[in-house]
Amino acid sequence: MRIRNLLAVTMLTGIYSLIVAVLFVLLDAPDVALTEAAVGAGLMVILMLGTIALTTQEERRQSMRHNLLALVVVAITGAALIYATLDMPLFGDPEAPAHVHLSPRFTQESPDEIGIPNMVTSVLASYRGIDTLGEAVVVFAAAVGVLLVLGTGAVRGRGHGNRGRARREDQDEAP
Amino acid sequence: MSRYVFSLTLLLTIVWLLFSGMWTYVIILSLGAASVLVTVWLVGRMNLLGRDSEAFHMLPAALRYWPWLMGQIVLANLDVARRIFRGPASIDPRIARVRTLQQTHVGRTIMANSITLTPGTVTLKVTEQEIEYYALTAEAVEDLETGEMNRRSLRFEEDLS
Amino acid sequence: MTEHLPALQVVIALTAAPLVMLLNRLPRLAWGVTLAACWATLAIALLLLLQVSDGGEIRYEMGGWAPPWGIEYRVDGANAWVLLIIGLVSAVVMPFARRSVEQEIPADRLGLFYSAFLLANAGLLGIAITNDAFNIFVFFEISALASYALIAMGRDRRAVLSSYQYLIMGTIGTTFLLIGIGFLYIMTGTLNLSDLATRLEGVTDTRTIRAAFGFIAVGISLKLALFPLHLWLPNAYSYAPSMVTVFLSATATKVAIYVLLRFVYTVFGFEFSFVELSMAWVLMPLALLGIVIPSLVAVFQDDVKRLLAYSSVAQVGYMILGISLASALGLMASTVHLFNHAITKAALFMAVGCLVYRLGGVSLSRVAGAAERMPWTMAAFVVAGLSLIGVPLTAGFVTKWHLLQAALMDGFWPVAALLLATSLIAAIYIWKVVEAAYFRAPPDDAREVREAPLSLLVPTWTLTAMTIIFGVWAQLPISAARNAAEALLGAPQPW
Amino acid sequence: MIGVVLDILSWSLLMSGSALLVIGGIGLIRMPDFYSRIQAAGLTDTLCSILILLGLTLQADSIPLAAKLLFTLAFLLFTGPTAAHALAKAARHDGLEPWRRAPGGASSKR
Amino acid sequence: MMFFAVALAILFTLGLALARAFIGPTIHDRILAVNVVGTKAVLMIAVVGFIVGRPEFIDIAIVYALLNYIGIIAVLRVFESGSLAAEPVEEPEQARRGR
Amino acid sequence: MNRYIVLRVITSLMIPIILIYAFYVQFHGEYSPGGGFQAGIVFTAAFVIYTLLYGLESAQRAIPPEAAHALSAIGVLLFAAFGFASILLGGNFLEYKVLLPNDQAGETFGIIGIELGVGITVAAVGLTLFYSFAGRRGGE
Amino acid sequence: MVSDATLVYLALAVPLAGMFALIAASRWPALRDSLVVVTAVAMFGVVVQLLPRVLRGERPSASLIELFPGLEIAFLVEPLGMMFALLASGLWIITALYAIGYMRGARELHHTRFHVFFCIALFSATGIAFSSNMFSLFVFYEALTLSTYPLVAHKGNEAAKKGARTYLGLLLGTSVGLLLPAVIATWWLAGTLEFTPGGIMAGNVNPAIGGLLLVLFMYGIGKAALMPFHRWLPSAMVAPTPVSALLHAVAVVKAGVFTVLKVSVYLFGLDYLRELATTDIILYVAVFTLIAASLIAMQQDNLKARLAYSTVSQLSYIVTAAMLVSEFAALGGGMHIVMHAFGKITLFFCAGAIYVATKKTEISDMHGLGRRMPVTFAAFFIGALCVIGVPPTGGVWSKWHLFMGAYDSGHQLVVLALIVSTLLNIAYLLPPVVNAFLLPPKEGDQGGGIREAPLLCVVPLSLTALGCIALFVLAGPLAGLLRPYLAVSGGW
Amino acid sequence: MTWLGLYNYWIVVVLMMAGFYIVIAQGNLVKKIIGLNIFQTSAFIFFISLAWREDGTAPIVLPGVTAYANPLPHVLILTAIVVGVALTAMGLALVVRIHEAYGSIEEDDIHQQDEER
Ligand code: NA
Ligand code: NA
Repeated sequence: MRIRNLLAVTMLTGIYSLIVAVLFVLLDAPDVALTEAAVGAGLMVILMLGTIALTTQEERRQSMRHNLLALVVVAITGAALIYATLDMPLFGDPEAPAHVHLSPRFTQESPDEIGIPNMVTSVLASYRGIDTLGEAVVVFAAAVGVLLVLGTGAVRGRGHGNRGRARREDQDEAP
Repeated sequence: MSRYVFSLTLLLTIVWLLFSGMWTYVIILSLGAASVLVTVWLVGRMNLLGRDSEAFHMLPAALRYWPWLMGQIVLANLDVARRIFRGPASIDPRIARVRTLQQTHVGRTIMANSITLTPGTVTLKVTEQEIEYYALTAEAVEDLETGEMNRRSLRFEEDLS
Repeated sequence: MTEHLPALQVVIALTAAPLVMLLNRLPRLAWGVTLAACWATLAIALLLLLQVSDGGEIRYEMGGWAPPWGIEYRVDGANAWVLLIIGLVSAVVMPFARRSVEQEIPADRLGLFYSAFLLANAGLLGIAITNDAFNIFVFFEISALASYALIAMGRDRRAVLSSYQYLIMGTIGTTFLLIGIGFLYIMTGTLNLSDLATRLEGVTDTRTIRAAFGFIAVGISLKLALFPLHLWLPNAYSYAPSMVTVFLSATATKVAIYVLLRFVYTVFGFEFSFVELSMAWVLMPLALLGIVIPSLVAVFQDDVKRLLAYSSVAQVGYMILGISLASALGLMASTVHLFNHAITKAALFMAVGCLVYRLGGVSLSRVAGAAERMPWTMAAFVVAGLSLIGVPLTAGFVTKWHLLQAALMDGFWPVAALLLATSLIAAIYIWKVVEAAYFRAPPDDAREVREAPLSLLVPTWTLTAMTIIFGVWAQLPISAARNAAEALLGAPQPW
Repeated sequence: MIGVVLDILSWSLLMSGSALLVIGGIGLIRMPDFYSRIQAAGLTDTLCSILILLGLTLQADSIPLAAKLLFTLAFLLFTGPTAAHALAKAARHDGLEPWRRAPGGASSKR
Repeated sequence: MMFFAVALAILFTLGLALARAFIGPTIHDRILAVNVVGTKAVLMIAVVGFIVGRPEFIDIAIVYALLNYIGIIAVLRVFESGSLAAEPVEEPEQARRGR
Repeated sequence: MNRYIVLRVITSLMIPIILIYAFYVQFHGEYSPGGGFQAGIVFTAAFVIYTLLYGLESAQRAIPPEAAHALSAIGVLLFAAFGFASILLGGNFLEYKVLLPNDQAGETFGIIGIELGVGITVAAVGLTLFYSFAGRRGGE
Repeated sequence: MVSDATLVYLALAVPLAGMFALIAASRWPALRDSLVVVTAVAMFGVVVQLLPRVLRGERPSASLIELFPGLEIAFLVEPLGMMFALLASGLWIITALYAIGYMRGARELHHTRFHVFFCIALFSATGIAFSSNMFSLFVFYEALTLSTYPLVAHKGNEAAKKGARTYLGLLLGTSVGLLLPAVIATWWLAGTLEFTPGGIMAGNVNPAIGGLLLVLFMYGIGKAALMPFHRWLPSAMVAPTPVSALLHAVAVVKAGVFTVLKVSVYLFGLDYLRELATTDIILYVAVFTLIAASLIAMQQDNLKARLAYSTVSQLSYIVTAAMLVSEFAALGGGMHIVMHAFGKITLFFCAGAIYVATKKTEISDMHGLGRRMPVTFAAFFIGALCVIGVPPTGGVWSKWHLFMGAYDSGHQLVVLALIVSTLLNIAYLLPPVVNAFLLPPKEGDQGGGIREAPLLCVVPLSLTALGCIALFVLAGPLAGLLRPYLAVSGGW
Repeated sequence: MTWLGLYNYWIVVVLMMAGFYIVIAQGNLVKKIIGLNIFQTSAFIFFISLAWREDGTAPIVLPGVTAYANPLPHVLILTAIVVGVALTAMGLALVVRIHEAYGSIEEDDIHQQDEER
């Protein structure tokens, strides 16, 4: 089934994010869920809408090119992923290396070492503070990049807003 | 203006305290105070202070209006649920208009939202004089034309001023 | 204060970026701050290299948290070498940038541009210095994001398109890397590279770790433009602003190669990578194809920038070839080529930048006859070109010498022959440009062209001179490269 | 004692909310056109949300939690109809006509 | 246990709404379905919070409710006028006249 | 009279609540899910909906693009400042425990500080991105 | 007393200094041209200073730079190199005078560029002559290739660019593709690249690999123009005549055979060479080249092309000399470098003079020119005799040694080939002179106004022609200079 | 929930590959980015799954509880999500500019235009 209107696609993407966010709550990752909801259903949707507003809503017919090469690449990658899972610890296993190596310090000692109950915040901001500085810089880099590419979008000093773009602007008031 | 600033500050403080629940942490409380002030300042910059509505002092009027609306909502819900079971044969959709008695944006908004909130009808367009709405059944149109909702929301509006 | 050098190495550029962005209204000042940050970076890189030149290493605990719980920065012979390359190129490219960038970038975005440059720079530095697998990913994305923006600032509309393509390919690459890191984490519970190396020992026979190796190798290969995953590179380098091409061509793929080396040698270990997984037998054919095909493609390019871009893909092939020889000498040849190619290609692209500055474009027909009006620029191009070909007494020769020796030592005669053949192809494409510039009449509509300004020529010739200096006094890069190879192999070598 | 009463109350609120929810979902599929489906959706947006969130509030063990649950409810009640109205308005604006019963059918009742 | 029942009911409705989102047929149907999915997800997150024993995570539901609303309005805005920003607002005095 | 009566009334009621909620998420990240990043997005969301209903010009009057740009840089600098302060006070980069006499208090203080930096950056960048997209007119 | 190292460096520095002086003086043609001559004279002066020391048995040496341990740019002046350096720098003086005259007379452009690269070429040739190890030699060898490219492409028209491309392609191709791997393999196998009396291979490299290396070396030294890699030499004839004269009769081609001799004697060692299976193969390739090139030369109507193929043929004499693995032949090969140089440069000078005076390039157009340009054609005659090996020119001595060497080592077939080739030499070199003096001018060719070329052209060619004759007498001292090189190489 | 064994990972793989296929095979530049998002988001699920433990709860201190989900992958994915949205913003900005330059956001159209030049 093909959905050709990009608006619809955007919204479905938002839904995907949302479902993933619910999944994250189920997997005991509330911070990630909150972020995924905020990003996937919020910022991402807004940005896509902004793009669609500036480009086009309709996708051309058959822009999906079913090519064999893509299929092969995807199949190989998928097979490699499945292959990788075969020797993994079972889902939820408390004895998995991920739960016995670094995790105990974060979950048992960080509340005393840092003094705050949210371990995710402790790890994020303190143990791995430089990662988070990097994260802030990535965000900042996005601003720099978009400003370079698209400009500031300042409307002051260039007349009135987006009147020129709006369609059927005034019909609404007609009886 | 200061009336709006005051009621907004109060509202925000209450919301903060309810959400936070950390009423003994000085740092959090002071951060909260700062947050409230910054929010009020921003709302001011956005020109929203006392613009179309003011949440806090709507409360008494809302408390009077809501129980009735709740009743309507329950009735409407049951009606629509029944019709869903019976299938499309049980509905007879139409678009209708009702004259509005309200004088303000807020009043008309309450009327419009009340129409929408009760399943079976949905507001399509709001103008100074009337509200155009879609109704699932003829009965729904009749209900609205009795003017009960119109009167009650007008009352709400009068309570506000 | 010297104990904080590892942190400052990255953080100076990282914090200069927002500072410079604030100075968007004062482009000259923004440039000055950027320049200062780059020079400080170079100074720190030099100090670090000196400190580890005896084969030692420096460890720095970010946030005061001991590894593997916290993120650790670790400097040894290998990454000090890479840090120096980045520091050097950025320090030389900034003086070059002022005139070149002012001509190519709108005046109201100069501060933003320099800010993005610093971010790209800081990202690369961070990748090189950190000892944490996930931190590598973060810095990869910082540099990538900034690079996309920088490339998109090219004047041709294809710049934006190639930036987009780079973004898609690059993001696939980093996502693969992330997946691989995830596999490593699930099997070991750690992210610190040294800790990973230790904890992997018990689990290398699992399918998960093998797959992790594959995903990491493929992901990084996308970033380093290993044939046939190089498709993004020629466009990106061709249409980016001159200064960006200079910087990225000299540093970005080098850092990616360093990461590959780090994973292959330090994390997975020589035994696992080369003996158990026979990595060499995958890498060598790709390296050879990656040398030959792009070299041939380069011969048929009409645009000098694009020609050099394809040459870059081929040069990546040389570096990978050295790795695929699976010997200390081969590894050393690769690490010395990281440096030699960086200065050579940067010098070449700077010369091209000079041409672009005066001629507006660098198609062969536009470059025709340029040598007479721009003798110094073209002379730099010729000298650096000779280094690219691998003529003796240039930096390029030092690489070829060791690479050939490594190939012969393992009895790869055909490989040696192919290497030489591709040097000749390099001679052909460089000579195409030389011939056009020296022996063709300028186009009829040629504007009155003068030699490039000193502010462009001096940096160009600084690097050009380096290709000679480090081709003649080769002990310096060679001992540093040996040090790097020993750091990666984890043991002193009988050179 | 109070706990048991609250539990039973909350139980019934949650169950009736769930029932409404399912009916609304079915309506979303079964109703013939966009406007009528809005009504089905409204079912799930209003009373159903009220029932479920009130039911949950009765299970809350702290004031902030109860406050947040009620806030969520208020928020849904504010925004739900607003969004529905905006949707319907846009559809109308776009020229979408409501589904009509075949002439001579039940509509002749009026 | 009862939370599971509620969650199942929500899941069921989510599925139906998702189906509607895919079927369409009009863009309005899809937006409506998305809105339903959004609001039901809010309930879902609230209920899941009780299921996993950490009901205080209702914060996530609130953020989601908020963003869902904004998303719907934004989609409608773009669909209607092809632009994210509204036309410039009238003078504040005019706005206040209604009061 | 305008075409968004209902939306504007409801939304203008909500905006202050959204904003205070953003601050709540910002400052309770240590105790519950949330933190600077999520708060920043919620903050941006408030302005997005404001723009949707009142126009870009109004939004840019409330928070000018230049201010957003500057704040996005300032947030990062604030974050980094905590790192440099740690160095100056004798610790490693971002070693917050040296910031206050008590280790635990220092850590908490540092975390609140850098989360604020993240929050400022994310909110400002969110606004910047939104302004850039919403205010873009073809082929500048 | 100037130290050895200083003299060696000075010999290399003078042409470079001259180059910078030229660039500085490029705006004043008269000054620039005199600087060219001054540089050439100064360089010759420096090189001559080294001669007595070499004759005394000293080996002036200098180590410039060490790239990395074991790989260095270093110099050591031994007899063969001394001879090559003297030859190149000495003939440069004459060529410089000639070039100034030619460039002006033929109205060529870009004089400064021309002289600059000439300086670099001479610098490189000197470097080759003095290199104390194969790596240094290789470096200067490549430098020579690169610096002569602009000279070959000098005219800048399509033909020149095409010729230059072939030139560069073949020389760079063979040196990078074959010589470099041979060098690296030698370094890796023998552990050194030092030119050592008696060679470095014996005991380090097994003869099977050694045989392969020999092939790589001999074909890698493309400048020796062994078939089928000879095409660059005729291609290079698009260059202005002074270039053909000095570079493609003396410096470049002699650098090639010089390298062949150095490699044979100092890397392989004659004794080791005898053990190799491929030595004879190369010998017969050289012999084949020698005959085939002569045959091709006969069919060329373009005078410079004919001379070029003649050069291909004559170079093979020297390669043959090396592959005969006979001390006598090797001495002959060394001497032939000088003899052929004088003979061939005279012939090229004459060809240039004819072109400057008449714009004629084809032999068939030159009928009857002898009477109008008697000096030129007389010199041509002497040069031809020297190349053929007829008394009273020096050429006879080198040929004599070659014959003897071939006879000594029992290669009767080679003796026969040398005789045939000499006859062919006569057949392609003498007709132009004979026709010029004896045949009437072609119809429609009034020849009006044709006179001898400018003095700056005529004087040099006369000087080199005299040199050819003088060498008949000076062959003794020359052999004396060269003998130590053989003494150490052959062991007798 | 160890009874789930590895199946849940396989579902994640399928999702990832769906996204990956869209990235490679889609000709629409916006959809490509959407594909990239799905690809990345699915990878995130994988990380969060490996952080989960059946006897644990969310990593925010709960009195009396000692077993918590591993907070480290949560932190990594928080960062990765942020990185993802930054990349998306950049990618979309580029799409806008491509549309302005080429009048299309379909890969085929765009390449065709560049070839024609
Ligand atoms: Na209703
Ligand atoms: Na309704």
